Amino acid sequence: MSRLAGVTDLDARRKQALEAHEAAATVIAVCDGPGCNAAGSAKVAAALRRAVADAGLEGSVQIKTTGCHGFCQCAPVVVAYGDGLFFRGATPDQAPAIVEAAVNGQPIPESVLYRHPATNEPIALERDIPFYAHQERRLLKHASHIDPLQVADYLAVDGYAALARALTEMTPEAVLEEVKQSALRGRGGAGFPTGMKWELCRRAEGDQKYVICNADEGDPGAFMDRALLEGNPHSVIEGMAIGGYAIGASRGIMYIRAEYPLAVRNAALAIEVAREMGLLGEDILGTGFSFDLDIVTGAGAFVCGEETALIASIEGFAGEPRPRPPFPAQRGLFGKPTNINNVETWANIPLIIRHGAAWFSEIGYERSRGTKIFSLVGEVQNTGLVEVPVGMTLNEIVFEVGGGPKPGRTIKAVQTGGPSGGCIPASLFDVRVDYESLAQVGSIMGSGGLIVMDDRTCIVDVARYYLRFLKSESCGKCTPCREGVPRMLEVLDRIASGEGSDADIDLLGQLGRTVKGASLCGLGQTAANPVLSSIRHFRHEFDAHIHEKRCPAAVCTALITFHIDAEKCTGCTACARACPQQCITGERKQPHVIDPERCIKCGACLDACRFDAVVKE
Amino acid sequence: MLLRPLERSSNEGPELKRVYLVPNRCLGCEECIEACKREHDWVACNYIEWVNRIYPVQMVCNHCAEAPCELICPAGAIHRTETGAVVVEDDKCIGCTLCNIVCPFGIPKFSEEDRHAIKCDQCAERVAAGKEPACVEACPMKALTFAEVEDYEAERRERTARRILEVGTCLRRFVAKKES
Amino acid sequence: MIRIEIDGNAVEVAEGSTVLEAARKLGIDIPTLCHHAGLTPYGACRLCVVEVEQRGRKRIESSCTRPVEPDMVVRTDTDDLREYRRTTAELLVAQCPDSKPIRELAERLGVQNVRFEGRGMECILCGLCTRACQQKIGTPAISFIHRGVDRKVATPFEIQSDVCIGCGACARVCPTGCIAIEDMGNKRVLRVFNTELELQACSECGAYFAPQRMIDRLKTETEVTEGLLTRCPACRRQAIGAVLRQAMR
Amino acid sequence: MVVSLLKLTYNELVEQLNDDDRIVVWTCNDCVRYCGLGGRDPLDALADRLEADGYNVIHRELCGISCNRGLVRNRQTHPATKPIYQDATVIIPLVCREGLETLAFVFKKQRIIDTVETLGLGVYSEETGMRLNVPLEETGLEPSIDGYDLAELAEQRGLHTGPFVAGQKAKAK
Repeated sequence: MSRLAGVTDLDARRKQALEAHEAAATVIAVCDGPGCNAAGSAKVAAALRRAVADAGLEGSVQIKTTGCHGFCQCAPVVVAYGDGLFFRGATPDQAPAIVEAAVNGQPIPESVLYRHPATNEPIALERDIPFYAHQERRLLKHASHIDPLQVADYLAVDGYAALARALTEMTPEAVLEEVKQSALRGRGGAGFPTGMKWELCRRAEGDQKYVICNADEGDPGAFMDRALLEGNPHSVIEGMAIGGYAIGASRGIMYIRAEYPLAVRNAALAIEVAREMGLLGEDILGTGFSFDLDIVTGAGAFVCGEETALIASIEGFAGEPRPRPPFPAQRGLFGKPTNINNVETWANIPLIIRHGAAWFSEIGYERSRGTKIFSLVGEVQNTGLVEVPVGMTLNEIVFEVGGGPKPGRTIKAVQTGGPSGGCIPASLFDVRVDYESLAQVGSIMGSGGLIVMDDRTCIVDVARYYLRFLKSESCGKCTPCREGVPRMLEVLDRIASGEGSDADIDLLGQLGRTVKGASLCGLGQTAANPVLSSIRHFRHEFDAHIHEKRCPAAVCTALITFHIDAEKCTGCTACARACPQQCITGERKQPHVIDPERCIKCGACLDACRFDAVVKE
Repeated sequence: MLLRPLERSSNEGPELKRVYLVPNRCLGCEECIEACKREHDWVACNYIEWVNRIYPVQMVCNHCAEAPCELICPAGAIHRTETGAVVVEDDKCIGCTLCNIVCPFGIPKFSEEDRHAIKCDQCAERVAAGKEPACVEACPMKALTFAEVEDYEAERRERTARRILEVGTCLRRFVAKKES
Repeated sequence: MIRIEIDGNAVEVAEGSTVLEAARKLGIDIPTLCHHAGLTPYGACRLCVVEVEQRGRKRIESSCTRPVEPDMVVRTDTDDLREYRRTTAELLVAQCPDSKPIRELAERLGVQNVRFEGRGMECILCGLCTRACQQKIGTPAISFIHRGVDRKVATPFEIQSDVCIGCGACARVCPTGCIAIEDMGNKRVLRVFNTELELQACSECGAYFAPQRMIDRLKTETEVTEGLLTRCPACRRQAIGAVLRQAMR
Repeated sequence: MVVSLLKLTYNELVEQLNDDDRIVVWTCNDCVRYCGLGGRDPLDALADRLEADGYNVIHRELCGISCNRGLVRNRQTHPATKPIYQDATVIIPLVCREGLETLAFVFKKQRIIDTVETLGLGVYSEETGMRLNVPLEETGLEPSIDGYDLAELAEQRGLHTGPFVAGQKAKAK
């Protein structure tokens, strides 16, 4: 790929890309995000290519594999442009039918047709699907148009125009001012104003400054940064280059966890291409500005998402946090002023520069502006990646975008902010999802994981899950986090096994306050949040475990029993065959009985029974 | 990391006082050690060495210029005070005992109880108060003097001159006898 | 000089000092475990936490790592801080139930009974030994391995260290005294680190007095006459004493 | 040098001590060291043995020249040792007769156990050890250039060569 000497070269290349796009009459985009990939999207794409070749349409139909479209519930997702026909759960067998539908416009075969979960109405176009309709997609707008390995795709959607504008039309101060005006706040969780952060680093004295992209996304159930890096790495690169220009840094580092091999590969290839095109390296677009990027892969420690631990990890030390101050903006990587933002924050920068701060901040709520991507997972109809204006209420996100609970269930709570956040009960779902409002109900925005829980989720069990996660992810440097978190887990285990007492709740509170107050880094300071917020909002569930020795959601194995309803049991022996303990006995065609002494409460019989005769209480 | 550059110029600054010994005055009564103990929380930092098991020699830190202990101390716990004494900062000492091994005179000790190196600080408090170091004050034989080099050398020159004079007188008498 | 306020008392300290140093200057007792004046601050034990108020914002920070800044208001003894310290001390006792210094410290901080089952460790993971070894001695013979509750101090792969010079600084900075160093014949044994070092015999009296690696290293790093380094300190004193006796009649 | 011998054995010494006595063991570091009665090693050996036998040894004092009244008084008044001597009830001296009298002169409040008999003046050499050359009049011995052997003298006079306790550490009771 030839080097771009200046902005005119860039515009010429963009024009070329647009022309190529217009030449193809129909584009079929196959989502190749992790969810769809796991569901076999690669085979679907291959089958589609074969189908196109078989039909002799190579000239007019183009098959494109893209990053995550977001609607993981329907994996693998295939979308056909121009109209935006939506195919859910595509399989290789369906390829010829999909191609036919895409070329002719309609009809979509029944097996890949999306139907409204509540009304069962067929919906053919992507934009009509409620999951998409309620979103405000800005970062993800072009998710289904961009092949991450084709820079032309990014150029065709005005990629690198912001960098060109910043370098040629704006001074670094003007860029900084624009970002400050936009009121963009760090999307990694803490919500520190990005412009202010940049300014601190810009003002710090140092011959060498660094910008770092924090792609060490470790929250369970969160995959926003992954999707962005995998699907559109050029937008992050462009954001970092603009940031480097505004801050005065000539070096950037992307810290990507090694568990995201596809993100590492795509980002590395994108950096290579950008370098070849002269969008990175010396004298970018002939403006004299130099900026280069490297990738450092982390070994997957959750704590390395913490700024100082991340810096220690890049420097080659064990990923342990260091006390602040000095803040990274003063003395960061190798002792030099360093600015760290997460992937989503960087990806927002080109949009702000291209469309202006006013455009960015026109949506949002109070001090939180712009859009935020959430990964909506758990017990909800539509799971996937959703981008909504900051300040949308949880109700809207869960019930309108997410489509509400699964049939026959009720939604109980949402965990925001991953292991650092808290549980928000359904009664508080009119809370707005912005930095301040969430803090008021004892949770945090976090990096954007939204885990929906319904009536079959035990809050005590969820708290235990998060503590187990934090116990294994604590670096062990400071006492409260290293010792306190496992002790809190011990107490919760006691409660979950029915041996808890009221004193245990007090002990949890005391431990939680200390872990929260006295820990060294963000991991420890937020480690107690899931437990403390659960106790605050779901005290009755804890009380049920402690006083009634009962798990309301029938999850905690020590407090539940399995038995067989003799009236419903047909004596089919399916449960007895499934039982790993062989503790279900009974004559054929006669009601069976579970021996409670030997039952290990694995639930295999429950799954095996076709007559709902196995009862879990 | 361990060795810091030899940067200090030792011959500048004010004339510094040191503890000097006149060995043949020393009885080996160890009063100096006891005095040191009383001064420094019952841990003495000086020694009496018995040369040939008969002749006592009082050994105390020389506060060397470019002191090896000061240079080797990795924690930077040994430094030179304004009065020129090389002292250990107790709370900075990490107990590596390198000072003990590196000292050509074998002077620094290590206190396992207090967990820091122990060496002569030339009784900083006493000197600041205008007194002599405890060992000098305690020596019943006045074998120890606390003086600047020049003063001590002057006294020593005088001592030697007197001896030469005595020997010379002897010799003259002897030679005169022989000649006559 | 920077002027700050601690517990209502104003104090002036040099720029770059820590809150802990300023508090000690005022005679305010802040408990510490992982702090050592000769080593870089680490901020791991969290016993020295204080409340720092700056521009109206209150934060809990470890005083050993917090550099002083102008117009800082520090409180060292609030109810919250006492609770944090007490709970942290209780956790430490639960971690090392047999350590006497830790028990005493916990008692001083108001821990009456420990509500957790002991973990039976001896080390409180304060990192003093690793910092002394890595930063000061400059031979990274020991470091932390594993993370979280499995964290411990060990040599690489927990086998005989090939860089340890056997100086024993690790043992002497340890606040719980859980690193034992034994000299057995011509070997210095650091049992917790699975390390044995050969001791150098004195060329005069034959007594074993220091690890060979330590002497070798000193030979390369100092200008002390080599013959002296192979003698034990007592023999050095003897030799110098004899010279003095001869020279200074 | 002053030649002295012990009047008591260890067992006779402890008979004179009470269980609640606060004991200072005192030694001179001069002549008695050459006689094998005093000095640092006998001091430590005796004090260790007493401690092992359950006596309350509050201090071990090595006063280099214990016949020097100034030095002895200095111990009494020095800030570091003053509280010790205000507290002590018994002093066990490992000194010569002269030292003993100096101690008795300075420490009026304490019981000073009479432990030694001084016999006269003598000479110490590496080869022969300490020998008595100029006996005191009351011994009835003639001055001698070769000198008298201390062990023989001790046997003749019912005295004991030092130290109270040989250098090894005493065993616990």
